[in-house]
Formats: sequence, structure tokens, C-alpha cells
Amino acid sequence: MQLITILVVSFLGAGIVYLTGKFSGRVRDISAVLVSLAVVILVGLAYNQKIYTNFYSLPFLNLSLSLRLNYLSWFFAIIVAGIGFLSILFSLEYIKDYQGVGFYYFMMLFVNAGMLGIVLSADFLSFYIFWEMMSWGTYLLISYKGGKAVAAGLKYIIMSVAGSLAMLFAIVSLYASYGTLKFSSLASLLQIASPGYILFLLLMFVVGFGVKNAIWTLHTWLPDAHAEAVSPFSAVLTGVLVRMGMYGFLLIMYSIVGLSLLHKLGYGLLNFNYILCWIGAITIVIPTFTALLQNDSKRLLAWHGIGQGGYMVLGIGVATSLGIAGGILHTLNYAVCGALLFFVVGAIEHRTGGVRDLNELGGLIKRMPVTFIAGLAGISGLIGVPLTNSFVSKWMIYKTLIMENYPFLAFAAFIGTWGTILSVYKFLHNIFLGQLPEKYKDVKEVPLTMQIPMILLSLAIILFGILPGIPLKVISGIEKSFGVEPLSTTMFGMPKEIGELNLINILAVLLVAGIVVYLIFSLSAKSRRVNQDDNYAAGLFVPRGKYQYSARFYDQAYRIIGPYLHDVVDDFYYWLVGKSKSSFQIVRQIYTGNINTYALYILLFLTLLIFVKLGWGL
Amino acid sequence: MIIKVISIIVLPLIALIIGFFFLGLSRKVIARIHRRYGPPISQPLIDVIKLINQESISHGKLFDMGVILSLAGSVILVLFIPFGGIAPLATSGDLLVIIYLMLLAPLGVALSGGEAANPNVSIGISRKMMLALGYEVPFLFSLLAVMTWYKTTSLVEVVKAQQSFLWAIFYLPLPAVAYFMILPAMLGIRPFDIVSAPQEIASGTAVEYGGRYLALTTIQHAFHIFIDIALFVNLFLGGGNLLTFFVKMLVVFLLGLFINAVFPRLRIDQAIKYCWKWPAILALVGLIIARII
Amino acid sequence: MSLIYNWMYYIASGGLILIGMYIILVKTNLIKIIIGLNFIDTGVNILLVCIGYVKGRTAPIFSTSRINPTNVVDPVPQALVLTAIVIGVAVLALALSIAIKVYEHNKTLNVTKIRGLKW
Amino acid sequence: MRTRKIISIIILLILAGGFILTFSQIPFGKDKINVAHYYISKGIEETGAVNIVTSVVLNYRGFDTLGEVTVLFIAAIGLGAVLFTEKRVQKHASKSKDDKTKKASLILRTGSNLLFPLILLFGAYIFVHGHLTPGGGFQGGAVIASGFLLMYLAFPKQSINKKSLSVVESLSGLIFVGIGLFGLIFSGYFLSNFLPKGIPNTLFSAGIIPIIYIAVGFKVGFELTSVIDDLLGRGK
Amino acid sequence: MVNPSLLIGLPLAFAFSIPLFGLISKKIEKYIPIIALFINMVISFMLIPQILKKPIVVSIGGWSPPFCINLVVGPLGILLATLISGIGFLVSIYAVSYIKEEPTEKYHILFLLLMVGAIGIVLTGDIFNLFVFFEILCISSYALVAYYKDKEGTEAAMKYLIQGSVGSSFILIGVALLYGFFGTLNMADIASRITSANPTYLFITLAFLITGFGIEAAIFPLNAWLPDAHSSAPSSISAILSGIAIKTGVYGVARMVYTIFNANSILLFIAFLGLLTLLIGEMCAFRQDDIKRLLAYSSIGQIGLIIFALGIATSLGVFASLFQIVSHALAKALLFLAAGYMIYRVGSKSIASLNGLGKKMPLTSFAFTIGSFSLIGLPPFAGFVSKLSIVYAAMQVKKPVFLAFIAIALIATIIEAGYFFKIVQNLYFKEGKNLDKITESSGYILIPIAILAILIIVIGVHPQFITGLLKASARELLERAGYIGWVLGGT
Repeated sequence: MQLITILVVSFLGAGIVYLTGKFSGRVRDISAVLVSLAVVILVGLAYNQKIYTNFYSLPFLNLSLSLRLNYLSWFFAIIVAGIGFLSILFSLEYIKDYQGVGFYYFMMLFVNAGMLGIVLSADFLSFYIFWEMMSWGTYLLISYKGGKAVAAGLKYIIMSVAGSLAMLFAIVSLYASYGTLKFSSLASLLQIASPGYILFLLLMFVVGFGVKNAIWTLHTWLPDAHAEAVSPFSAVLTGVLVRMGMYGFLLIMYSIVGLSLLHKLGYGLLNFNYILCWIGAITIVIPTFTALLQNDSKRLLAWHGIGQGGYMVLGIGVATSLGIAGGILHTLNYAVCGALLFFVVGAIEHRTGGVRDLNELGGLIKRMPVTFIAGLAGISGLIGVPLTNSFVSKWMIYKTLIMENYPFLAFAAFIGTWGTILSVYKFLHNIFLGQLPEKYKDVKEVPLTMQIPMILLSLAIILFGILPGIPLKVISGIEKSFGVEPLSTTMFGMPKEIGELNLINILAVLLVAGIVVYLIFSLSAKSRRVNQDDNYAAGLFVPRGKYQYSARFYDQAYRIIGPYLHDVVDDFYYWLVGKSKSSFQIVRQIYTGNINTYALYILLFLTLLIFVKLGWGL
Repeated sequence: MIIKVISIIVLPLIALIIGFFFLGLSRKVIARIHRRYGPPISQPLIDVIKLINQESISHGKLFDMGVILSLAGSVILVLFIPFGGIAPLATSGDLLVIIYLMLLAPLGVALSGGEAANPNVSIGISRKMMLALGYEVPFLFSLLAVMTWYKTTSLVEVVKAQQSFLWAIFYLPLPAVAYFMILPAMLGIRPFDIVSAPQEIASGTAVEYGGRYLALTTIQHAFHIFIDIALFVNLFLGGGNLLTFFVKMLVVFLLGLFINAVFPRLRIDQAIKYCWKWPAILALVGLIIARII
Repeated sequence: MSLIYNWMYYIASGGLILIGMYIILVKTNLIKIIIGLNFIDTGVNILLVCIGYVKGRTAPIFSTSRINPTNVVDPVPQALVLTAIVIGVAVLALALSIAIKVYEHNKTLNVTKIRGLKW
Repeated sequence: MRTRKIISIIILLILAGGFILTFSQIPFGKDKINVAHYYISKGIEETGAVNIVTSVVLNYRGFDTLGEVTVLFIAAIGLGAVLFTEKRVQKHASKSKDDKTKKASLILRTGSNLLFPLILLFGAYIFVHGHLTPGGGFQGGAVIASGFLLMYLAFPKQSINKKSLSVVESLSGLIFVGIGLFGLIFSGYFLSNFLPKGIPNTLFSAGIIPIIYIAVGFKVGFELTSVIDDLLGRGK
Repeated sequence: MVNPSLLIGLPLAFAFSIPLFGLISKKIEKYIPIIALFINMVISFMLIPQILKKPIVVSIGGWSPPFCINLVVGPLGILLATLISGIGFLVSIYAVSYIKEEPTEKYHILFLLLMVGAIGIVLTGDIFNLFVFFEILCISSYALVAYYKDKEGTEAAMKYLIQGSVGSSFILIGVALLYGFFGTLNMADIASRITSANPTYLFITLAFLITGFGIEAAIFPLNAWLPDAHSSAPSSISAILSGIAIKTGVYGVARMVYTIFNANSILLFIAFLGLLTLLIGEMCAFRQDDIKRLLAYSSIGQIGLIIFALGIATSLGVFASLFQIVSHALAKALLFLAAGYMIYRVGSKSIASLNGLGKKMPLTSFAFTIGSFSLIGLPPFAGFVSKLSIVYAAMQVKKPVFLAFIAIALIATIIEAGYFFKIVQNLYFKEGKNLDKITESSGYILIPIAILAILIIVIGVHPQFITGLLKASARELLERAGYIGWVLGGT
């Protein structure tokens, strides 16, 4: 019963918020925050319960829609609810002066509800229904700002519809051959299916979920969608919505097809998992280095979203308990870091009047310190600096890759990290460090409602960085539900037999070393504070306002890497659309407008029928 | 337990001493090559003491924190690398942790340099990053080669495995050579010192550093030299007890110094191309061999 | 001889239908096409009546006692023809009125010229 | 153009083949009557009409004729809608200026004056005796319409009052449907023959058939007249 | 027990009386179609429960079935009759304030008679009567397409008329041949006697009938008239044409193939034709920039889907195609009504001119979005359930050829999603030029649009309302013996 209340609260909540929006803005904002908070609490309360309810039946297809809760769905549900709540909180101030704000809040809550529906559904039909509702909800929200966002929204929805239709094809073929769509019963039924059929199913589902999770060849919609969507929504989009694809991968690969069956697919090196790992590896390397070349901050983060998605796919592709745990943990970690970074960009946009171009910003650390700290935490989370949450998940992925003897995949992951460091530092440097331009002299810090989400997420990064045991306990529960032998971890690191990782020791040592160095630093001679214009310019006069190096930050690297990173896949899709458009033009010419030709068509049809009959004796 | 605490305190000091010794030695040796006497070996120590008492300017909170972070990062990194017999924190962090901890130092410097709001510094940082990108490829290949060869990620086990019979350098010659070829890039000495060379853009990242900041950066540089060479020795030369460990480090350092002192300075894209051509190929071949056998 | 006798009416109706279709397919003048339509209608009406005809029998009207149910033709097709003719007239009238309007707008009755709506 | 001709000829040949094959299955002149035997044998005593075709048209398959009348009604209304022009009023005015429209020749005018009443009488005869002699409402209506056409030819300027035409049309249509509905009320079947059958072969026989045929006769006559009027573009 | 023949008699009486009411006062005419169709809707709703128990066979004129015209009111008949009168009722409300063009009295008569024709087709059990009602439907729609008397309207009406009358002549030839073979006109009677004739020659009659009905049902090569007719007719009429007229054509084809001729071998060909229509319809719709022409082509596409589902001979296949008929009728009527009023307000038909209407006419564009989402088949709407059942029906047939067909059908859905989403974006997220004087539509316009939108959502969320009726009508179509039993085996 509890699951239905969650869904009902979130869907009706969206409706109520829209209605209150008609009366007064204040009431709408408060009710939106309350609804999302209620959802978080409800999901939180339903922690380790096993619930299974049928909530609706379609007699004519003798199908019934049902919901269930286990560790996997609870894990994703809490991420969805949490990030949703924080983005609503963040957008209170951010969306104030946009038009159609009621529509925005309704759509945000509606998409959140859709995602909760996906995560809680227990059979493929309700899964597909909520999936589609989420997709077209996202489409409306992406193109919410108008202008270039319209093209981005269209690109997104076309690819998402194509993906979900592939998924529908697989779901209905499952239903046609097994008569039921329940995950539990399907899991047992599929054991006896022929490998070819399972491979076909997996292929279709990989296409469906790959489009959402933006694996390499299906990623082209993501940069435009993230860059053009409203910042709070792109936080939700990159953090959580894209990870529905990951939930789908986990669902189909482990809770339905199951580990043992996966290994039987394919022979030797050419099995399904290995190919998936390589796709994950490519998804790490190419997008991360394309992020290097971007000048628009949101587009840079979007490319990182794709890159980090590669880590998750790599993690679960390896199919060892450590790998799966690493992949799932990285989903949580990136959800936190990605959302935080988009909040930071949103804050910058809010204060500097919508400027996203990295070459125009600079020196904002002096005016917006809290945002800077959040940004620093975010990028260190993204890189995986020790004592941040991504470090633990990346460590697990590397450990399992090396132990399973896949050194080249490990290399791709490492190089991905270094690519992230370079591009993410460029992001931080061009926005916060360097000279503060004239026009941002009086920029104030973002209001409190925007700071709280940022601070909370930064704390989460550090907390999970130091005490990874909290999420890992849930993840070991998930692995038990998958039938994989669960990963036993201590609260702050890895036990002896898995590997040497003790985060508390690292923390302690870092603190001690930090204090010692700080003592040395403060004991030595004092230094006087100078402002940014009092700077070394090799004897020349410091040119005001132009003394900033941010354009073409890694110039030499561009020249070497640049040519290889041209997005070939995107060109292929545009070529495809162009070709189909011209073929549609030819097809249109059938209707020539001349009566005689139309009469000719009718008689041709008749003679075809008769001729086929006489000739063939149908 | 007490031995652990003592070794945690002692090890950084040893590293500091060795680091300064190497610094002094390198200036002495280069001078000798240029047929001049060069400053006394303890010159770096004298510089640091002088700098600490000197007045300096600061560009804000992050400017200070960045330098502190980078030094702290180097200090704890030392603790994870076994020096001879002593390996205090080896059980709580393996080779992967070491790779990631090596990020802290450049990150700290980059942050404080960025705060200095000086384009020269920014150019220096971007060069340092690109150079790092350059030498990371062969470095990672060689590390992976070692790890796949010994089927473990913990440095202590690698060292123990090398005690029983031959050093890793005989089993994995190519990664070792590759590592050795990029050692100067990692240390930032002679052919790859474009980042911090005085003649270049006002000595790169250290433009705005004076007094105590310069002192801390030189200390950090000393630690960094110790770390890289100690890592090389542990990985490929199976570092034995204290004395033999120091001797091996000295040999590796001098060998590297002699070879590289004569080369002209490489431009950044030349450096990257160099790192990605020969050392990367050698390390890759080494990795493939390690993978297949 | 009896062969032609038996098939004469079918040949007439089939011929009329085919000629009507030929006109619609080939002729470009709108009025000719409408006339073609009329050809097809008449052809079909003849076909309907032929189907109802039985040799050597007369119309089914029992005005005199002489006509008894045995020597009477099938009345149903004649009822159908009655309806079909009136439908033909209705369609013809409507077609001509629309043709008037088409001519008013396009100033031509040549079908190949009236191609405002295509694709 | 030539290719179109060749293709259409080929198509028509195939169609001709189809026709020949199907017609060979329907022997001409043979007694293929099946359901019609019922009408022929029990037609008179069930409907009271001597002319079996009329009994089939109105009683057995009355629904078709109702549909039939509706089709004609639609054609008339459709024609009115399509050819409806406000301009008609101006045309009327412009006509009075240039009075050169030729007046019909004397013979035509006097002849039509003489013939018009006779044509109307003959038409009325046809549709009144629908159930006795061949012919019926539609044929009588057509004859009446030809009378009105004659008047249009004779007097180019005059035109019939459209309002009255449409009223008669709808009234007669209503009578037809009304009889159907009465049938439904009285005997539970739509269009059933609830009036007394009377003696066959006499004028007042065959229940509702003569009434319907009179209504249909009026309706068809006036509808065709309004069609002619619209096509000539003269009526108000 | 109300007599179903009222369903046809009453509106006919009203239609004939409109000119008389016109004499009293011009204003009443506008409301007569509403009253007539409302009564029709009420009657058909009252009949549904009774028919689900036992279908009614009503003879016209009081004679036993084979010897007279009878109305067979089975579940299929009543389903389509309710659909027709319901949508007709809503569109007549819409037409009250939409039709301003001069001879409005004639418009309302023709509109009512078109409805009579449609209901007649669906209910009649006699093949010639089917032809007559088909003619009523066609001729009134010829006249109504030419109602605007502008260059486009007349040209479209002319093309529609010529193709339509060629089709009707083919039907008449078919009916004549059938009478020649079996000497009877009652559909059930013919169905029971069908085996007595030689199947090869019978097939040629079937070919004529399918071509005749196919023209009205817009199967691929025969649907050249549809884009012109639907785009240049007044919007209320194109809503009716798309929503109902095509469906009666499909009903005709279904009745011929399933009930009368029992021609199972041709079903695969029909499924292929449906797929072809779907592809051609979607492809042509993609490149249109005139909104109504785009909707017309999308109607062709959807009809292709319906005919494809019809081609799957299983009971679920026919059930899915009937469900798609209902959901397409509702959605397409909604789209045409909404688009029609937007064009009326903006003044031009091009899609670009619809930019930014989302803010000026929020309710209309919201309804338009619901309609287009339902057509694409997105979950909470009726289109999703019907498309899902079509895909499932196609999959249930284990033959690989149907797998390929359904895959192509899904690809066609992507194309359809492409252009519908583009329009929705134009409405909401693009800035429109000189939209200041445009205000939300008046009462008469909004009522039908709102009701249709609510119906789509209600059926989408709770399809059980109509699935019972749909299952019964699917069974009626598939089990010929049942149909023959109703009519001939005594009322």
C-alpha cells in the first residue's frame, strides 16, 4: 500500500502544485517543496521492506500492473527523490523570473513521479508506461526555454522514442512468448530460453537503455539537451534521469537474465559482457576528451556526464561482485557530483545573467565563495580525488578490472580520469580563478535557497568519500537480490582479503600532515594581502580587465587530440535524417494531382487484384 | 603499534633529507658537467631557511590553502611508499591509492596558482597539466604491466615478490625503460623543465610565490623527487633494506641526471609527442607481453 | 447465332463500362470525364437489368388475368435499377455544378492544368 | 500521353477478361430468380399493388427508396450550396438593364403555354397510377420537371419562387418519413403497410403505396426543377 | 425496447424538416443537428446493454428477413453507431459557431444526412441498402467538401467526386454480380450461399467490392483524394470525414472480407496493403507545412495501421483494430477541430503560423497536444493501449513475416512522432508574430474539444469501459456462422 501512496502523492502533488500556481506564486513554491520533501520522507521510510502490490489490471490483455520494492529500487528511488527535492529547492529562486513557471513545477514533479514509477514497477508494462511518461515529460522540459532548446528537445525525443520502441518490441515479444511480464516470473522462465533469443532481447534492451544512458553511439542527444535545458532540470537530467538507463541495464542484465546465463552468452572473448565493457571504455575516453575542447560550461559538463556513464557501464559489464558494486556506487556518486556541478553553473548563470561561455567569466571566487567551494567539491568528486565519493567507486572498478586481467580497459579508465582532471580544472579556472572582469564587480552570492542544495551535496560527496560503507551496505543488499555473492565492506574501507583501502587512515594522515604544514606556514614570516591588479607583469603595466588567460586553455593538446575527436556519430545521424528527408520528398510525388493518374491508380489496383487471382489462383 | 607511529614521523624526515640531498647533488653535478664548481650540496636547505624568514605577498585564502594542500599531499604520499623495510601505511592504501594521491600535489599548486590571477601562472599550469597528460600514458602502461604481471595491486606484495628471485626489471624490461625515459618529465628536470624553467614564462607556476610559499614549494619538490625514484626502485629494483634502497635510489637519480643534463629543453607539444611516441610504445609492448604470459 | 443472342446484352453493358473507364483514364477535359462517369453508370444499369431478364417472359404487372406468376420477369433488379438511375442523376448534377465552380476559378477544364493541390 | 493510352488499354483488356469470366457464370436469360419468387407469388395479396416492381420498390425494399429520395434531396441541397452566390441578386439587377436577352420565338411561347398543363396532367397520371401501371413517383416527377423545363425555355426571364420549391420538397419528404414512422408506431415495423390493402387493380388499393408515390412524385418533380433552376442560375 | 430503426428514421425526419423550421426562424436550424444526434446518441447508449446480451435484427416493412431489408444491430454495429453519433453530436456543437459561410441551412442539412448515411452503412444488413447509404454518405461529403467554394475546395471536391463515383460504380457492379450469382441481396443470405459459387470467379466480385470500399477506406493506391479533400473541407467536415467516413469504408471492407466472402487467403495481402498505407501516409505527412494536409496524411497512416491490424486474422487482431478505430476517431476529430479553430483565428494554414499559440489559446493547444500524444501512442492516452494491443496481436502470430511488418510499423511511428512533436513545439516553445488580438476560443468551440480530450484520457487510463463491447464485436466479425444465425435463424 505504501508504494501506491508514494506514486499518488507525487503525481497528485504535481497537479495540486499546478492548481495552486493559478492563485499565488508563494503558495505554489512552498507546496512544491513540501510535495518533494514528502516524497523523500516516504521513500526514506520504506527502507528495507519487501513489498509487492498489484495496483491495476487490464483484463482484455490479461495483464496486471504491479509495484515492488527491493534494495535496487529503493536505492534508485532515494536518489531520484533526493536530487528531485534539491533541484526543486534550487529552482525556487532560479525560475522566479521565467514565464510559465507553473508549467515548469508541474513538469518537474511529473518527471520525478515518472522516474519513481519506473523504479518501483514490478512488471515491464508499468515500467514501459512510466518510462514513456518520463520521456515526453523530459521532452517538454528540455524545450521549455525555447530558442535552440527546441531543436535539442526534438533531437532528444526522436532518439528516445526510437529507443523506447525497440524496448516495446522486446517487451511485447517477451509477453507473446511467455504470457507474463512480471520480473520475478520472467527471471525463472528465461533460464530455459535459447541463447539467441536472449541475445536478441538484450540487444533491444541495450538500445532502449543505451539511448537513455547515452552510451557511445547513442549519446548525440545528450550534449544539446543538457546545454539547452534549464539548469535545475539539467541537474536532474544528468544526475538521475540519464541513470534510469543504468537501472534498466541492472534490471535486465542481473535481476532478469541473471549472471550465470550472461556468461553462457557468446563464446570466449566475444561474449555480451566483454563487448559491453568495451563500449563503456570508449564511452569514457572519447566524450571526456571532447569535453576538453568545449567552451560552453554546461556542454562541458554534459560531455562529462557521458564519460562518467561509461564508468558505470564498465563497472557492471565486468560482472564481478566488486565490479557491479563499483558501477552502482558510481551511479550514486556521479548523480551527486553531476547535479552539484549543474547547480554551480546554474548559480553562476543566475548571477551573471545567463553567461555560460567559459571565456567571458573569471575570478568569481572573490564574489561567490560558497559556490566556489561547492564547485571545488564537485570537480574533486568528478575527478575522484581521495576522500571524495567517486574515488571509492573508481578504486573498486580499477581493482576488479586489474584482478580480472583486463589491463587495457583499466588504462582507458585511467586516461579518462586524467582527461577529466584537465577539462574540469579548465572549468574551475575559467569561472572562479583568474582576474575578476569589470562587469561582475558587484555580483552577489546566490540566495540561501540555492546555497543549501549545493552545501548538502558537497557534504554528501565528502561523507560518502570517507564513509563509503553507508551506500555499500545497500549495494551489498542489491547484490544479494541479484544472486551474486555480496561484497562485505567495513564502514570506511575494504577488508583485508579484497584490497588495501582504509579511508580513515588516509583522512587522519592528511589532517596531521595538513596541520604540520599549516604550523610551518604560519610560523614563517607573514605575508600582506594584495588585490588582483597588484600583479607581476614582467615590468609592463598590468592591462585592466584583459589580464586573463582562459581562451584556448590547452592549446597544444587541442592540436594533437583535436582532429580525432570530431563527433562522427552525430554526422552519421544528420546524414541519415537528410537521406530519409529526400526519400520522403520522392514518396510525396506519388500524389501528382492529376485526375487521370488517380483513376489509373484505382484501375491498376483492381487489375492487380484480378491478375493476381487469375495468375495465381489465390 | 608504536613502531608504526614512530615510522610515520621518521619517514617524512628521511624523505626530506634525501630529497634535499638529491636537489643539492643535482645542482652540483650539473655544475660539474658545465665545468664549474656549483653551490654546496646543502644549498637547498639554506635557501629554504632564508625564504621562510622572507616577507611575501598573498592573493587570498585559496592562495595559501593550495600550497599547504600540495605539500600535505606529498607528505602523506611518502608514507604509502615502502622505503627499504619501513612501510607504515601500506596496508591502508595500495598502488591505485598512490596514483590518485599523486594528483593532490599538482591540483594544490594549480588551485593556488589560479587564485594568483596572473596569466603567466595560468599558462604555466596549463603546460604542467598537458605535460602530466603526456607522461601519464607510459607511466600508467608500465604500472599496469607490473600489476598484471604480479597479479596484485599492493606495492608491498610487489616488493616481496621481487625478494624471492630476480628483480622485476629482468621480467619487465620494456616498462622499466619506459618509466626511466619519462622520469625527468615526472620530476620536471632538464629536458622537460619548460614548466618551471626561469628563462621561460617567468618560471611558470611559481611566478607569484615569494618567501614561505617558495619554501613550501621547494620542499614539495624535494618530496616529489624522493617519491618518484622510490616508486621506481620499489617497482622494478625490488628495494631491499634501508642502505641498499638508498644506494639504488642514488644510482637511478644520478643515471637519470647524467643522461638528461645534456638535452635541450623540449617545447610542450614536442614533449607530449615524445612521451606518447617511444616510451608509450615500449610500455604498451611490455604490457601486452605481461598480459599474454 | 444463339451465342451472340445470349451474350449481346452483356457485351453492351461490359463495353459501356470499359469505354467509360477508358474516357476517365485518357481524356483530359473535365466534362468528358463526367460523361465517362455517366457511361459507367448506364453500363452498370444495363448489366443489372440483364441479370434480371428471363427469356420469353414479360414485365411483372398483373394488370390482366392472362399474366400469371410463371411467365413474369424478376422484379428486384428493376427496382434496383430505378434507384441506381436516380443516384446516377444526382451524382451527375452535383458533378456538373462543381465543374461550373472549377471552371469559374481555374478558367480551364483541362484536368492536367487543374493541379493546385498536389504532393 | 501515348504510354498512358497503352497502359489503360492493357488494363481494360485485363478487366474485359475479368468481365467475360464472371459473366460466363451468370447465364443470360436463364431463370435465376430466387428470392423474387416470394415477391411474384405473394406480392399482390401482401401489398395490394398490381405492379410488383412498385410493391418491391416501396414495400419490400421501401428503405432503398427512402434512401433514394434522400440522395436526390442531398443532390438538390448540395447543388444549392455549391452554386449559392450572393451575386445572384446583382445578376438579377443587371439583367433588367441589358434587356437584349432574346425573347423566345412566338411558336415556342404559345406551344409551351398549351402543352404545360397537359404535361403536368400526364405526370400526375403516372405517379397516381404508380401501383397499377408501369412507372411511379420518380418517372412522374421527371415528366413534371420536363414541363417546368419547357416553361424555362419559353420564358427566359421568369423563374420559380425557390422558397416554395424547398417547402414542397421538405414537406413531401416529411410525408414519406412520417408514413414510415407511423408504420413504426402502429405495427411495430418501420415503413410497414398499415393502411387497408383494398381491391387489387383499383385506384384506391395497395395501402400506403399511392400516398408515398404521390409524395415522391411531387418531391422529385420540384427537386429536379430546383436543380435546373440552380444550374441556370436564375432563381432567387 | 426502443426500435433501432429510429436511429435512422429520426435524424432523417429532422433533416427533411430543417427547411420548414427555417421558415419559422433562421436561428433554429443551427441547433437541429445537435438535437437529432443527441437523441441518436442516447438511443444507442440505451441499446448497448441489451445488444451485449442478444443482438437485435429489425426488418423494415414487417416481412421475414431474407425477403426484406433488415437492420442487424450487433455489437459491431452499435459500437460504430455510438461512435458516429457521439462524434457527430460533438462536431455539430462545434459547427454552430464555426460555420459562418452563407448557406448555413444547407450545411446543416447535408451534415445531418451525412450522419444518416454513416449510421445506415453501419446498421444495415442488406448489401444494396449498404450501397445506397454509402452513396448518401459520399454525395453529401462531395457537396460538403466543396462547401467553401474557393479554388482549393472545388478542385478537391471534383477529384473526390470522380474517384468516389468510380468506386461506387465498382460496388454496384459487385452487387449486381452477387445478385447474379445468388439471386438474393441479404448479406447473411449471401454469406450462407457463398460456397455454392465457383471461388475463382467469386474472387473477381470480391475484387470489385474491395476496390469500391477501399477508395472510401483510403487504402494505399486508392487514397489520392483524401489529402486534398480533408485539407480543403471546412474543419468540422474534415473532422467528420477523418473521424467517421473512412471508418465506414473500413467497416465495408471488413464486412466483405470477413462476413460475406470469408476470404482468408487475401488477409495477408490486406495486412501488407495496410502496412504500405501506413508507411506512405507517414512519409508524406513528414514534409507537409500545411497543418490540415499534414493531419490528412496522418489519417492515411493511422488507417493503414487499422487495416494492418485487421489483416491479422486472430480475434485479438480485430479487437486491436477496432480499438485503434475508436482511439483514432476521437484523437483525429479533436486534432481537426482544434487545428481548424487555430487556423480560423490565425488566418493561415501553415504550421509556422501556429507558433506561440500555446500562450494565447492555452486550452485549445493543450487539447491539441493530448490528441497528438494519443496518436503517437504515449502512455496515459487511449492511443497507447490500442497501439500496444496491435503490436501484441501481431507478435502473437508466430509467423516471422508479421514480426517484420510490426517492426516497420514501429519505425513508421518514429516518423509520426517526428512531425507531431515538431508541431507541439511550435505551439508552446516558439515565439509567434502578431498574436496580440487572438483570444481563447468561445464556448461552443471549447465544449467538444474538452469532451474529446477528457474521453481520450479516460479511455487511456481505464480502457475497461469499451473493451467488453470491442471483444464482442471482434467475435461478431470473426464468427460468420453467428451473424448468419442471428439473421436467418429467426429474429
